[in-house]
Amino acid sequence: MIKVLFFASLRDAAGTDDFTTCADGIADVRDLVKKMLDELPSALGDALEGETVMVSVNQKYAGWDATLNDGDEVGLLPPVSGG
Amino acid sequence: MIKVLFFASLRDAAGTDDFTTCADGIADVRDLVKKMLDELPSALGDALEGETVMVSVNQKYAGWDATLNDGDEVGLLPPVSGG
Amino acid sequence: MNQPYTSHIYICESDFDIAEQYKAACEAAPHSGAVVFFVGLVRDMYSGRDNQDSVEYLELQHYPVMTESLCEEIVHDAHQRYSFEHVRLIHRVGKLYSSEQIVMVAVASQHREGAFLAAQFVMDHLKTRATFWKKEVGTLGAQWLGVKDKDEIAVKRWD
Amino acid sequence: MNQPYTSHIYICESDFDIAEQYKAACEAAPHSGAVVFFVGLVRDMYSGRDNQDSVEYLELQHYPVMTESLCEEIVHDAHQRYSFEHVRLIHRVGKLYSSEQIVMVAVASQHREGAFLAAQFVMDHLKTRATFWKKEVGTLGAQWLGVKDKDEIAVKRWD
Repeated sequence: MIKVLFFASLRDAAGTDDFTTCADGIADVRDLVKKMLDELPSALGDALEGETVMVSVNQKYAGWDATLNDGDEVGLLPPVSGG
Repeated sequence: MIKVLFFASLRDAAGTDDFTTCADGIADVRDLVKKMLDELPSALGDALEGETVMVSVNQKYAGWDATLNDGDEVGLLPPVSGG
Repeated sequence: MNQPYTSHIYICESDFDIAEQYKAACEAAPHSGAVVFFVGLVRDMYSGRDNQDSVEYLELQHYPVMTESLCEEIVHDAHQRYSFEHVRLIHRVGKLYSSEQIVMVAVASQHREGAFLAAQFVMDHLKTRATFWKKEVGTLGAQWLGVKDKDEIAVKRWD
Repeated sequence: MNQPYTSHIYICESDFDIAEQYKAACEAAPHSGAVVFFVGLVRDMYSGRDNQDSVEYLELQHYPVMTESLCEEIVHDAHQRYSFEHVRLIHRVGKLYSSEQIVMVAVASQHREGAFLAAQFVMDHLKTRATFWKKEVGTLGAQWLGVKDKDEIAVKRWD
């Protein structure tokens, strides 16, 4: 299984904190997002188009083409605004 | 009268906090210091030679050639080291 | 080679006490002659606006584990450049009302230059790299903030 | 044109309390989103030496009236360059033992950049312009300090 976590505006758009899917047929983050968007509200797809979303794999910044393995945790991260 | 205040190493060398003298015949700070050194320990003269001493007149930084008037307060200020 | 340092990094909903944090910083850095503190507070104005609209509260979210590890990394990077004995970094999350404390960075160092620079380095990188998100809620409604342009510019000076 | 500011400048023998000072700074600057504190402490080492010799205490002297007026001037100069709402500057004089607090500068500002820069500006100028003198007393005997070369260099960056 691969788990996706949503934050901030993406969490609002997804209407959920996270999404879990079977790792079969998922090679990288793009595959994962494609599969995820089939199952989640279209507002999430719009939100992903709308801003520069960063990606993390297992709590480390990664690229959209990062390869994924069963058990990975992926974060979809809108521009940060702490401090 | 003109009052001179000593600080830090100059106070130690003068052996006193201050020195007061009549303003007669004193045109500028150099005149004042010359007159003062006749009356105070020679250690003070050595100390004045030894470092870059700054001067204040009436609590404002001034030059060694600043003109003096009766009632002025002159500070002899070794390099500062606060903070 | 810089002296070793210790750090205390903490992300929490609860408020922090400056007097306690200052005492802890001094105790953790007995040879330091300089302590620099930065505290960020919730402003009552919307970000980038200077008008009558007012923010009632912020909603702060973060990515647990990842945020802590990024903060450790930022402090470590600061220490590659500046000498200090101890750093404390506390960042609150959850609902924070106008004038509440959001974030604190304290750096204790032998000399003031290192303490000032390390505190600024940590804040600039925290703003642009650490996984926190802030939503302003007030008279204009609710909006998530992104990285500010000026923070993007500020962080570039360390490149 | 920068917003007006208020300041609290105080030179005294007695110690100051960081929690009280922080509270006073926040109250004096209700619109500020950033507070930067600098605290300078008595180190147990002689200035410019990194060895076993230890300082027992400092003797701090100043020129009353002139010092206060120079501190006002420094804060005013800082405000010509950086925007802030409030500054607090406290400097102790008299006999100060190892690890005691010597000086505190607190700046409250809308944004962090101004607060950090103003605090650094004030400290750099205080070190090189304000009429304070420090004598170190310890295992090496007693010696008055002068301006440090590195402070002379530090203050030049504001020219």
